[in-house]
Amino acid sequence: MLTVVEKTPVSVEAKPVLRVEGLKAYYQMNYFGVRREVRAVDDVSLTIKRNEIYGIAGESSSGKSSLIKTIAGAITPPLRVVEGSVKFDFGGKELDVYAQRPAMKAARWKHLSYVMQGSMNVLNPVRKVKHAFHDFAFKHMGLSEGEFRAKVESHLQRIGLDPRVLESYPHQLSGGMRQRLTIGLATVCEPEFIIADEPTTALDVLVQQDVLALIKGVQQRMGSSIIFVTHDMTVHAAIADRIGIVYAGRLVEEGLTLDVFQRPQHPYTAHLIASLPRIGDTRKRVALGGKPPNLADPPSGCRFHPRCPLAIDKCKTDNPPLEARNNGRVACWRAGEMEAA
Amino acid sequence: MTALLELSDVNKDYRIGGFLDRSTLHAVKHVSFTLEEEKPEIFTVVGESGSGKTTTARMILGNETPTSGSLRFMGKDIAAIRSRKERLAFMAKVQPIFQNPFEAFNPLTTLDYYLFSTARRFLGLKDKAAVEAATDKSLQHVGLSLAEVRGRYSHELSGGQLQRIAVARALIPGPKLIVADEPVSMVDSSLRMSIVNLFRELRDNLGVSIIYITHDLSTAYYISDRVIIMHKGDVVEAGRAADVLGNPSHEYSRALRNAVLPPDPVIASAIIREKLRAF
Amino acid sequence: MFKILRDLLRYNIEFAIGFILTLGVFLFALAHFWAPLPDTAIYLLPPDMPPSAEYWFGTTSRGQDVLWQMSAAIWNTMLFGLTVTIVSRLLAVAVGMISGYLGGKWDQVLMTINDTMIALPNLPILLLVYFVMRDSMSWPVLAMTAALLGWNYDARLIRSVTLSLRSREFTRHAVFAGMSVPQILVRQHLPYVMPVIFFTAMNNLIWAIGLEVTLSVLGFSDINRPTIGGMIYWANQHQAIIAGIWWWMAFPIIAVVLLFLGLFLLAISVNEYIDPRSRLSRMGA
Amino acid sequence: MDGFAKYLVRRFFQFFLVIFLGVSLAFLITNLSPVDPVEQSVALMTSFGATDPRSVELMRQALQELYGLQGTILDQYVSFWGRVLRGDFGPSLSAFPTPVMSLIMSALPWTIGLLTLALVLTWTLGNLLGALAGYYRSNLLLKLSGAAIMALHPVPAYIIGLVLLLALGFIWPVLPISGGAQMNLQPGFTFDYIRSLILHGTLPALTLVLVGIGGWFISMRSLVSNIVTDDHVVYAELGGVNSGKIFSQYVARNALLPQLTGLALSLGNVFGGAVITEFLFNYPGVGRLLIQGIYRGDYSLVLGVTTMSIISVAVAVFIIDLLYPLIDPRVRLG
Repeated sequence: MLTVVEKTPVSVEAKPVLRVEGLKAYYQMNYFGVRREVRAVDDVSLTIKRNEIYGIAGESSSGKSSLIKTIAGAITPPLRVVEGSVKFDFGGKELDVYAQRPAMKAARWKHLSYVMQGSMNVLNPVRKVKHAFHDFAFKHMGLSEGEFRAKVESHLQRIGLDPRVLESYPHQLSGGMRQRLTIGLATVCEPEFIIADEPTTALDVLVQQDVLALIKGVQQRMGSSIIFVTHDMTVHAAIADRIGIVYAGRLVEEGLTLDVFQRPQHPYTAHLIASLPRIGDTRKRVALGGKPPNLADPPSGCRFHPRCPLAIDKCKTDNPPLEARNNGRVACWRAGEMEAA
Repeated sequence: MTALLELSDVNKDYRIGGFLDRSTLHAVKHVSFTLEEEKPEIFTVVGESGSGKTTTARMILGNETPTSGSLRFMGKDIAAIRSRKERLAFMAKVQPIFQNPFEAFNPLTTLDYYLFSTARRFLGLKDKAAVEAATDKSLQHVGLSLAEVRGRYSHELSGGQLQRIAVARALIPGPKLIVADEPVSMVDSSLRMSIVNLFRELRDNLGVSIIYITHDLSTAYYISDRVIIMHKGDVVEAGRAADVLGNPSHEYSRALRNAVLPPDPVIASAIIREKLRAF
Repeated sequence: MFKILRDLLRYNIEFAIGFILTLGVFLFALAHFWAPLPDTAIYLLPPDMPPSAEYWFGTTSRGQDVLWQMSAAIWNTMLFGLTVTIVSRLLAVAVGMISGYLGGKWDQVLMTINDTMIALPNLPILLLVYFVMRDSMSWPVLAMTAALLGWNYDARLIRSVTLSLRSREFTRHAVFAGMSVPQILVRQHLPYVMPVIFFTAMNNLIWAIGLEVTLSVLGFSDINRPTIGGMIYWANQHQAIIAGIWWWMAFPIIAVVLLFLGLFLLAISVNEYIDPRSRLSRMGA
Repeated sequence: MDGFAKYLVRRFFQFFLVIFLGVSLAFLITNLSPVDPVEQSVALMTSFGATDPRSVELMRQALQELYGLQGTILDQYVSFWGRVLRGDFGPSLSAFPTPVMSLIMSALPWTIGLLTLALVLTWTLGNLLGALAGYYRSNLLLKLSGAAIMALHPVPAYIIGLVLLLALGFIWPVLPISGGAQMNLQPGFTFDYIRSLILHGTLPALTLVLVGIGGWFISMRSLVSNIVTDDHVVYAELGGVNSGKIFSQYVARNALLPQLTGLALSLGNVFGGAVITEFLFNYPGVGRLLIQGIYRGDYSLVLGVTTMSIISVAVAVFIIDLLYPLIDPRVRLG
């Protein structure tokens, strides 16, 4: 086994490709006089560099899917952006997802593509696969019909798909093929940025590694940046350069993958890592007590405090800011004491 | 030793297609294993989707009948259970845990309805106080109490809590066997281990045997006594968990074992890089 | 119950309009019990009087007060419609839920019959029934015939809801919690089927009333019993339009259109309210 | 055997079942009724004056033979099928001795023409407007037209027809209100005749369109508002695919599949609307024929028209079912 990690070199000078600042996105609902506000994304700031894979980890209803949808500009009411901004930098040109919608629409697929969760249903069931490529990509490539077709075919071949799939309908393909196909579709224009939502969750165990390798390979070849979410920590371990841990709508920790796994700074992250089972190890894992927070009525102060073994009085009243520490960022009043313990 | 559950040469075929182009799908082929009554254990069936593991679980629960072979629970043929009375007697001894705790409870029904219904029907309790006492006792086993559950709806609780309530409900009639079909695949990882640990406690403290159906090798390794690995209806490997999962011998089991990424960035990223080189 | 009504009236404009329209028409129909003259009496009043202070909606060529005729007519028409709706709902729910819950062979047989009945044209069959029954045709018989023809499309909708519920885990869970089939169908499945039942009931009521109007207009019902269609039938018989007795036609038509509009608005708004998704949202899921 | 062939076989089976059960039902209704059609016809005829008891008896026998009412109920059932298959429902009583079948055959083209035109218009317009209203939810014009269409939706055909007749036939008399074409014109491909056909057809067709459009509008709008949240539509939007293409190829095309099934399922009801509309506008189709038959007590005509309309509707449903695989590749390719 290899023990040394060869990190993809990340240039420090280059401007980040994505800047999310103070982003708040809430579900605001009103049903027959019952008003509800769910703070799915609550004051999240993060930046993503060029040629970097950034993984967002979190559990169900932690707001991680809402966060990635908000970044992609893929939200529909009742989810609304309340505050903050999402800005991409494509080739030196800044693009605000919510302030420059038409320019954003034109940039989609050329600079920014998306891999959706559940590849089973992302292709139009009544049209052939080739039409999807044409609809999404043709206008960005500046090629003739024939050249375009040749380009798509060679692209598919490179990711291990028979070009004949172009002539089939989605229902004629297997789940693994469809997932490959959507990755092919997302990368055919060689965009600078790819957003992926649970890219392996629906797949069988045996093909997961292949798909992850495919994502990593395509990213390395094109030098794109990827942001992806999944609850599966092993996927983060396998392909992420950096990880952001989301709890109750907030980013509670961020750092290099190796650091997060080996030296977690937030008690929640520490617990998450410690509870992961692995083959060859039957030592008892302790589960986290309490219940996940309700985002419509989140706990005061630090949102993790009701479940936190290290909580002190201050945690109950004051919300800890996300601050730089040890080459990463963490939001915990007792972060310093964690290492001592 | 008497057998609690005995599967001998169980086969299940499904006929698919219409009346003109029937074809047969062999979902389960020649499955045999025995669970001893005196020795409660966690018996794990590992497989991917389409391996026949869920069909096996459904046959054990009496929801499907085998095409051939027999399933005997405490000496009685499960497929021969016909009357509602016999069926209730069987269900009192064999109870299921379902995959998705949010789906296992009707979102428009309070959770206690399931608990009280079980106590009434299987324990024959009529008195409200007795029903509540039995329910509360069961909830205590899983670290909850009736006060926390009464009048609640499924959306008010977490997946982990719901799955505990489902276990508590299954425990009310005092079962000998619990069949858990992918019980933690929809539960958050921070809560997952609480369910898995609970299975251990049930085995050790209450003497309940558990058939754990899963695709997740890591938790299977963590809690199982014995394991079988199924692939396209066949049992490809069977034995002690540490042997089968720690050091698989069959080609498919090895592939499955190798497909599991460890929660370790050093090793996991190396595996992916290795794959990449092969492209 | 009162809270539901208050919520709907306050937060849903469609419901408020529909509720007021339907209630108004209903109260108006109820008033016929206090009518000064029996509703089948003819030639007791001066014929062809235009609307005035004495006869608000005028009188017919048969010497009847249009106002009181309409009041009785709406009552009778509603009674017919409700009978059809209730009977056909019972059939639709029974067939739909049994077919969906039992599945397999039962489902195939019931749905083949169902689809066959959907493809049969209702009106010619009803007319054939009327034709062979003639004078022995009374409104309850007609209502039963209509009910027998008016359930199949809705049974299919109910079946598809039940079918999807059957395969959900909470149904299997309920079985292992010892619940009986009726318990499962009523306690577990009915809340999901309810919106379909309710919505199709409203549509069915509208259809049944339309059918009554159609048949009565043609004279294929008990023409001496006042109904909306019957009033138009008599107006046609007396060539009311050509004779300029417009009020004989206009008021019943306006009344029935208002009633339809009211029922339709009620249907769509109540349906939104009892939909499980919106219910769960209000509960805070 | 592939999915397409399987689909065809299933549809074919359903088609025959509909005809079998429908025709049997027509037979049953007429045979189980307390009213004896022969006695009724005899009474009808004798009321015109022919009262010689012997000739009444002869007539009774002739009618029994004519209606196939001799022998056991099973014999009658078999002979009824024989007559259905030969297309021979005997002579019409009210238009003696013209065979019922030739009356139906001369009325059928009118009904088919009117219904096809109205149905195509209704379905296309209703679905188009419904799809637009479901996709562009905030468009005020679409909202208003939607409200108008929905307000018309529950009103019965007769009322809509009557209001149109009064409005465009009496108050502002711009359209003919009776018949299928001008009486004194020779049928043929002449300008005058076709113009007259169109003018006479306008009001009945408009009635049917107004009656039917609401249903399609409502169901299409709700279908579309569900489909716009489907993964493949959301994905296309995230892919920057232009919205016209998303609307036509992703949203509308998928929503049309259930609407085509709906079209087949609605035909039986649509036919009912046509009966009353034809009667109202005195349009020379089978609906008017049926109602006239009932008024005149013409047993063989009523039974003939009912049976033929059951068969015609079944044929139309079958044709639509055959079209379905053309737009759904999942059925076509299995």
